[in-house]
Amino acid sequence: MRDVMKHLIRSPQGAVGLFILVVAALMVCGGAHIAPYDPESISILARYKAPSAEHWFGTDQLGRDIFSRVMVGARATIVLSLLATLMSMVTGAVIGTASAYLGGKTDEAIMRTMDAVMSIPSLLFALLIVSTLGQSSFNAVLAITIAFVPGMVRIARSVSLAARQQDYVSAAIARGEATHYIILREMLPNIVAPIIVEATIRVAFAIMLFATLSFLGLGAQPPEPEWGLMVSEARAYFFNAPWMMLIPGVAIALVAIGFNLLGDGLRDALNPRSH
Amino acid sequence: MCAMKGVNRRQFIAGSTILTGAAMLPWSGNVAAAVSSATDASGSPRKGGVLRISVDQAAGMLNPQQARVNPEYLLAELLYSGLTRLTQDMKAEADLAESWKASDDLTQWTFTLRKNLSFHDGSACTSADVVASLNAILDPKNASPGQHNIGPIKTVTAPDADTVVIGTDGPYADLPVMLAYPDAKIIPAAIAGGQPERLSKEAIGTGPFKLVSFEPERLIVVERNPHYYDPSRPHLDRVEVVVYPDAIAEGSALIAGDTDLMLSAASTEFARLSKSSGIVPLRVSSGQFLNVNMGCDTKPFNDVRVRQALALCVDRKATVDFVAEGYGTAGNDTPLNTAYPYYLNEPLKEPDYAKAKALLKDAGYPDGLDLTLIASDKPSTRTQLGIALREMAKPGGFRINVQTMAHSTYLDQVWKKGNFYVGFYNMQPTPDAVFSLLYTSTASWNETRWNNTEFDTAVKAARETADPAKRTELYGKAQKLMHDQVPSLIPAFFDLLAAGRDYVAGYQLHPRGAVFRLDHVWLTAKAPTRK
Amino acid sequence: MSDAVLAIENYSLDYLLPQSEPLQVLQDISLSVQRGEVVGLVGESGSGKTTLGWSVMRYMAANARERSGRILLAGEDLCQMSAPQLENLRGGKLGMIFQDPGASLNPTLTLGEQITEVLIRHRGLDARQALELGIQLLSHVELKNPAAMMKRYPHQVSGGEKQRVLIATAFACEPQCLIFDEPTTALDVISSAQILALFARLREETGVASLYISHDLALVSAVADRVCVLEKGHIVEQATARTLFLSPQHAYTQKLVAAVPDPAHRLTDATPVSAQPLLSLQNINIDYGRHGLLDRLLRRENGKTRAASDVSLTVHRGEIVGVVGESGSGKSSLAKALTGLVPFSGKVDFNGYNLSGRAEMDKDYRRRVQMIFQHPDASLNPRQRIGEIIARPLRLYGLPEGENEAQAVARLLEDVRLPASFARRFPHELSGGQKQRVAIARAFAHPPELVICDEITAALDVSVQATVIELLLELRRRYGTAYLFITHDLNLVRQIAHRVAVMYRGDLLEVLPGEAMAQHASHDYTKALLAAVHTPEKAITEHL
Amino acid sequence: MTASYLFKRFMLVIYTLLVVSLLVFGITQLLPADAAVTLLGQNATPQALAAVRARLGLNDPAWLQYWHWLRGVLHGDFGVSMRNGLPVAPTIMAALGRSLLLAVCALLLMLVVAIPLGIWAAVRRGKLADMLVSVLSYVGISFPEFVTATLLLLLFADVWQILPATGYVPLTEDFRGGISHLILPSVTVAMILVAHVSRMVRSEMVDVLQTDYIRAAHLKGLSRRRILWRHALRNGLLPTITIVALDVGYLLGGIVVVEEIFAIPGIGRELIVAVQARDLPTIQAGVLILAATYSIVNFLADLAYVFLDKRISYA
Repeated sequence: MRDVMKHLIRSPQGAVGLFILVVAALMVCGGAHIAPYDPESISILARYKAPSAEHWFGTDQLGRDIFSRVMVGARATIVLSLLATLMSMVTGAVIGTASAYLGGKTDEAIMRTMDAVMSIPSLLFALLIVSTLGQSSFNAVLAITIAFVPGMVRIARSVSLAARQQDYVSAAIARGEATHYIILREMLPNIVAPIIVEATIRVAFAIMLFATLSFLGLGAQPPEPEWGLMVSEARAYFFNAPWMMLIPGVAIALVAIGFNLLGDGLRDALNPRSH
Repeated sequence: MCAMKGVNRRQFIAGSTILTGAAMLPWSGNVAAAVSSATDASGSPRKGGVLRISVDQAAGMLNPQQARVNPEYLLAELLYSGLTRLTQDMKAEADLAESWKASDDLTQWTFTLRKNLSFHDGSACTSADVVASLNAILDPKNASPGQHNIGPIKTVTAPDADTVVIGTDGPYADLPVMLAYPDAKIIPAAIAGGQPERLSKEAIGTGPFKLVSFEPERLIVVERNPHYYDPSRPHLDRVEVVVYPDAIAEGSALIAGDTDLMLSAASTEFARLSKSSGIVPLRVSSGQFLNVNMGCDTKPFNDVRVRQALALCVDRKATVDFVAEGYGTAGNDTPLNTAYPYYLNEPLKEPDYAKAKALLKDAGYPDGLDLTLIASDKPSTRTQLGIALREMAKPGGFRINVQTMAHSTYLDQVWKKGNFYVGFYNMQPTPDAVFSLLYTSTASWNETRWNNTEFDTAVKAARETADPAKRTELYGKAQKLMHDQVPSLIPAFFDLLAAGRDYVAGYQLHPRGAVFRLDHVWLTAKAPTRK
Repeated sequence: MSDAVLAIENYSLDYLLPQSEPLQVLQDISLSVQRGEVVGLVGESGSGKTTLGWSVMRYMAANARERSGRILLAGEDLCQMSAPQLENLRGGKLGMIFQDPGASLNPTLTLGEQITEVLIRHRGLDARQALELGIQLLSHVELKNPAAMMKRYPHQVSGGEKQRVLIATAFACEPQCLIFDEPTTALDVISSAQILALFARLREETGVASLYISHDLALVSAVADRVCVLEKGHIVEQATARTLFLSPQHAYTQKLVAAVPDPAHRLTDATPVSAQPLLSLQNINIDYGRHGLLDRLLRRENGKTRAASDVSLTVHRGEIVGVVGESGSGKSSLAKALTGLVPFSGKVDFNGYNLSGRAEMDKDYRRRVQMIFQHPDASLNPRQRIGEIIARPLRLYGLPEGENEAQAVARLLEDVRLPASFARRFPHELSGGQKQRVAIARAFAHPPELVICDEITAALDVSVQATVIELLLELRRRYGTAYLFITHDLNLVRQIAHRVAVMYRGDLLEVLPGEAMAQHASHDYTKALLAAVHTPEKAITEHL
Repeated sequence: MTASYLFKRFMLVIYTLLVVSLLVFGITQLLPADAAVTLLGQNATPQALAAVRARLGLNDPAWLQYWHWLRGVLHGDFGVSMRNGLPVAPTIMAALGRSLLLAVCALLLMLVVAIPLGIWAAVRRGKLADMLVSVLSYVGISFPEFVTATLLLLLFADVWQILPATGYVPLTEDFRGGISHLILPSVTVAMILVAHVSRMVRSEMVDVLQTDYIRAAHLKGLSRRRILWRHALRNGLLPTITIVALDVGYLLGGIVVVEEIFAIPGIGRELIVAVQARDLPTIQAGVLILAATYSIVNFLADLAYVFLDKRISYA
């Protein structure tokens, strides 16, 4: 683990990604304490204030302090995207590994069905699911999870298949090991690394998808300070108060960049060849 | 010229084709309700030209009797005609009906049609078509939005080819105005009786324009009807209705000159449009409002003190800023404002948190009250109001959780059923229309279930009289009751906003929001030529 | 030395490493190759032999730094030449042929294009002339139907044919000097012998000077006039092949020569006498692929491929039975079938067990029959520590009496001559030979009766291979274990096996005594195989 | 490549469409509120709802509705929109046409930009150019379309006013106008794809440039240009076909947002509106056609791959 960290920090991507995400993590944990104002309190006198010493990121159409909203909103945006990725990762890994292990017709049936589901654009799929479940942050998370599962299944299956063909698995089978031992102790540790790399990069997509759903009115709901929703609400005021939209938009992009960088850094750090 | 002034029941009520009333409307700033600022617009109308008008949502329903939203009302008005139509000051004027008169008891109305009317397919339009059309609207099977909005019609008969007689359920002074309802359009009897689905693909009306092409999500093109009953109109050769679902996109298109006129402009876009050169911003005070409906028959809103306490938390002027960017008027918890006749001008309610808290305590909520306010996502101002109310009501002891939901889900599960939700209504043609649509115990959308007998009696009495003085008194009483008892919180009215290029002449923004009269519009010589 | 075509003088080269000392790859190398001469360059992995080849070609890694020396081609210093000058030389006067002909040919271009582009580049021919000459060149390297060959893509021809095309390309522009980097390692024994014969003929005809790089001392000795032995970047000895084998001077050379498997030098005692076979296979068939639904719908032929057909074989207690054959002969499938990794049909009789399918292999059978794989990198889980890897069979089959797990692991490590501290390491911290020892320790955790060795030395250097073999033989002496020893290395198998089974395309051709294979061989394939192999004996007595 | 492979691959497309149609049908059955409610809006009365539901066939059991739908589709009839009573097929096809125009523009733009960038970065690996492309791709891949779109709108349509803001002009009506209306949406959609594909091209090219056969080509004395264009490019770009085909799925999703913002009446907008209006036949047909587009593109990509990569042969 320490080894991985060392490699990560040494690569430029890993270092920058880690830095961005540490800042993001600080916001997630302590955003509410950093925020100088109540992110939801409105003020008729402080509407549309441009960024200034008093309001670092300016204020919005209801006179709310955008810096405070961005700080507090980090939690909703990042934690929920992480949650969606995590859930899809676990589900995908279980299905994918099982599919690879079972093989044969079951594998074929599962994979062809996953392919079929993947042919629906994930945004559209998520949109349908949220429409069914009702628009809320949690349902958006659920929708992203479901939309991400086929991709995760595919990846998990391919790495499991690769792991399954390794001689150490053959050795375990030849030795007479129990199935659960082979899956849990021999295969899983080797599957986890590439899946974690993939999942890290997926978090970036989850953040963007979540923001997009919020933008379409299907994710977080006002007055939540979720970044995608903030962009969506701010769009109407774009020409009068562009900072309202630019700031949360850049925040989304930065965190997405952070996860992309970290994912690439991890890929290198976890690659046995680079050791 | 409007016949309802100085009225006596026996008086012959005649429509007029002359435009009136624009000057009587309340103005705000230097913004006009009509495009007329251009110098050469004062001249006489020029013939010809193509007008490109943008709308903010698809006009899915081509069938005029099924129209529900402004773009569909626009199409219905371009392609069809009704018996009457609404003037700028909410009076009825002649459309297919040349003139009309009421029986003494205001229960029977006789409409005389113009001569030689014809549909776009060349067939004649007669009283039989009118009868069939009105019956089609009233037929619950067709589920026309007009069913409950064209007055309490009991019978429709056609004694001869030019005459239609309508019997109402009880005296009803506003019938000609109600018949101007945008869905009350006349369609061929054969279609009304048998195959209304034909009208979702084609348009066979008597309107000033004929349908050329129909792509509901994108572009609808109509061209001048050479056989329109008024040979002087329309002035335009063609109108192209372009759909822009995004407000910024729609504004930018007008600024770029891709479009000539907007049917409506979002309040957030209005400042930008006003600043752009070559664009005339249009604004008119209207009775369109946002409210918060409370179920007056269920806890906690069955206690009038709770409703009054909530009303005392609201800074109404600030609300106008929050939800309408200041383009509106503050409300006093009645559905009427300066845009309506018989408006009762009471001093504006001011926030008073101490009093609100006291009222809540009296009502049995000394520790405040937890509420869930439901707001549909369309239009987004509903949510804005919800959030503003949530914050404004905090010091008064209300802890409001705002829950947004998809409009369709809201319609299915909350509307008329919920106890605390945000509503949004267009201006109605008459005070009676709005009262008896929303607040009387027999109202078709009795959302608040306030069911106040005193209020019901006043509204009914006003409906049955044509005497303005009496009406003023009765409607004043009704407004006072709502003001005091707050069945629904009505903090803000919206001005209607739009914008057009400076070469568009003759367009007037109508406070009702569903009347457009593009047959009066013409383009000055400055207008670019469109193919 | 002036008439040397290629002369390397005092050449030293380092690899710069981030955050550590430069790695000295080549130190003070001096050698020369005369016209028509073949100089062999022998060394184990990491000795720098391939790096030297690349240096001559002036195609070096970005972090390579030359410290000293010159490389002269016909008297001109290649180190001083400009890039365009070098480009003119490469592929023309100076060529190189690689280990894997499959990888050195561009898969998306026709063979023809890959020959003619060189002719166009270096001989200034137009496309039509180049095509004609190309066909001629291909027929010259004994390819059948050269015109058709020109139109083919690399995947459509065999490995031997690919190497012929590459040789034709290398010889196309009348080179002065060629570098061969293990040109036959990726080929099976018989085609590699043919390639070498072709090379000998072309060398004779053109008089090209050649530097022949290989890890196989016996092979190099057969090909080269002189052999340079490279150890850790130093040339430790230069001599003729014969001298090298008969009287190696340097200690390293001596070790290397000793490690070369020599069939004449048997490592095992006589056949153990045991009337009762430990393992007997009767009519074993192994099929791959499946008969899918679609195939049935379309009434197609069975889509299965047969990896082994009707194989019958016995292994006695304590006996070493070799299985030889080229890749695809089915020898590995046999190993997998016996360990239950692939399904088979037929009868397996193991010490009283009668098995007719892999489902019948119980824990006891699996304990008594162990397998060691070719690549220790792959057969040891990279995320488990050595201690855990070795302890696993102990947990599965039970600890030996009087020992706890840690003690047993330590003892096993000691048995395979590894320090007990290795238990805490991860596989990637070990060398290839060490890893294979761990795999052996795992197999002997609970001493088995039969160990199936699937090419276990193929990935190892020759000196390491020798110690691993030695270890195996010692364990056999201690536990009386029988081995089914699968390999493509005939020399090795003739050194240790009591009996040798020869497989060819799924068929078991014949089973011969290990000691006198050549005398008893009856099958043509076996004879060809034996003839193609280079033994130290041949290196001394004959020369190509 | 045999007929049987083709047949099998084709059956997969059919299976995909069947699964998609069942899935979408299942989801639409669960949608709260129905077309009748949205159709009638505030005018809904119990009688009116019943009348409309009967007219739309919403009272049938779900499996019967699905069967009617499926039977219709097999006869080439996608039903009638519940929103406006127009037949679904022509509306959807027209919308699809506009979306595909946008998609093709974005794809072309992407290919023209991403591939040279990727090759450039690979050839100049570790140099400034590589860094630059890398930074660009990180930025490009991390901006959601709606942010990119609004930024582009602000700059090009509002501040500089050199491109039309939004809307759609058919190329047949006004070619130049049509193209100029397509630029901003295409750039928006292409942004993420450019970032993604240039990264992929770079890494594939880096791999290819390290292969033995490229080394061999160098050692044959071939010119750098010939090695890059003749030897490396084809092998390096082959995997890009698959990546681009898979990205088509992302593209079709991204188009939904972009059409919403740029007011392009394509299939994405059509679908959003249909979902809001619970217009089941339009949802079904729209999703199905997107899934079919994706499947067919991937099918074609597989064929192209087989055609271009001489190594693969499907027995």
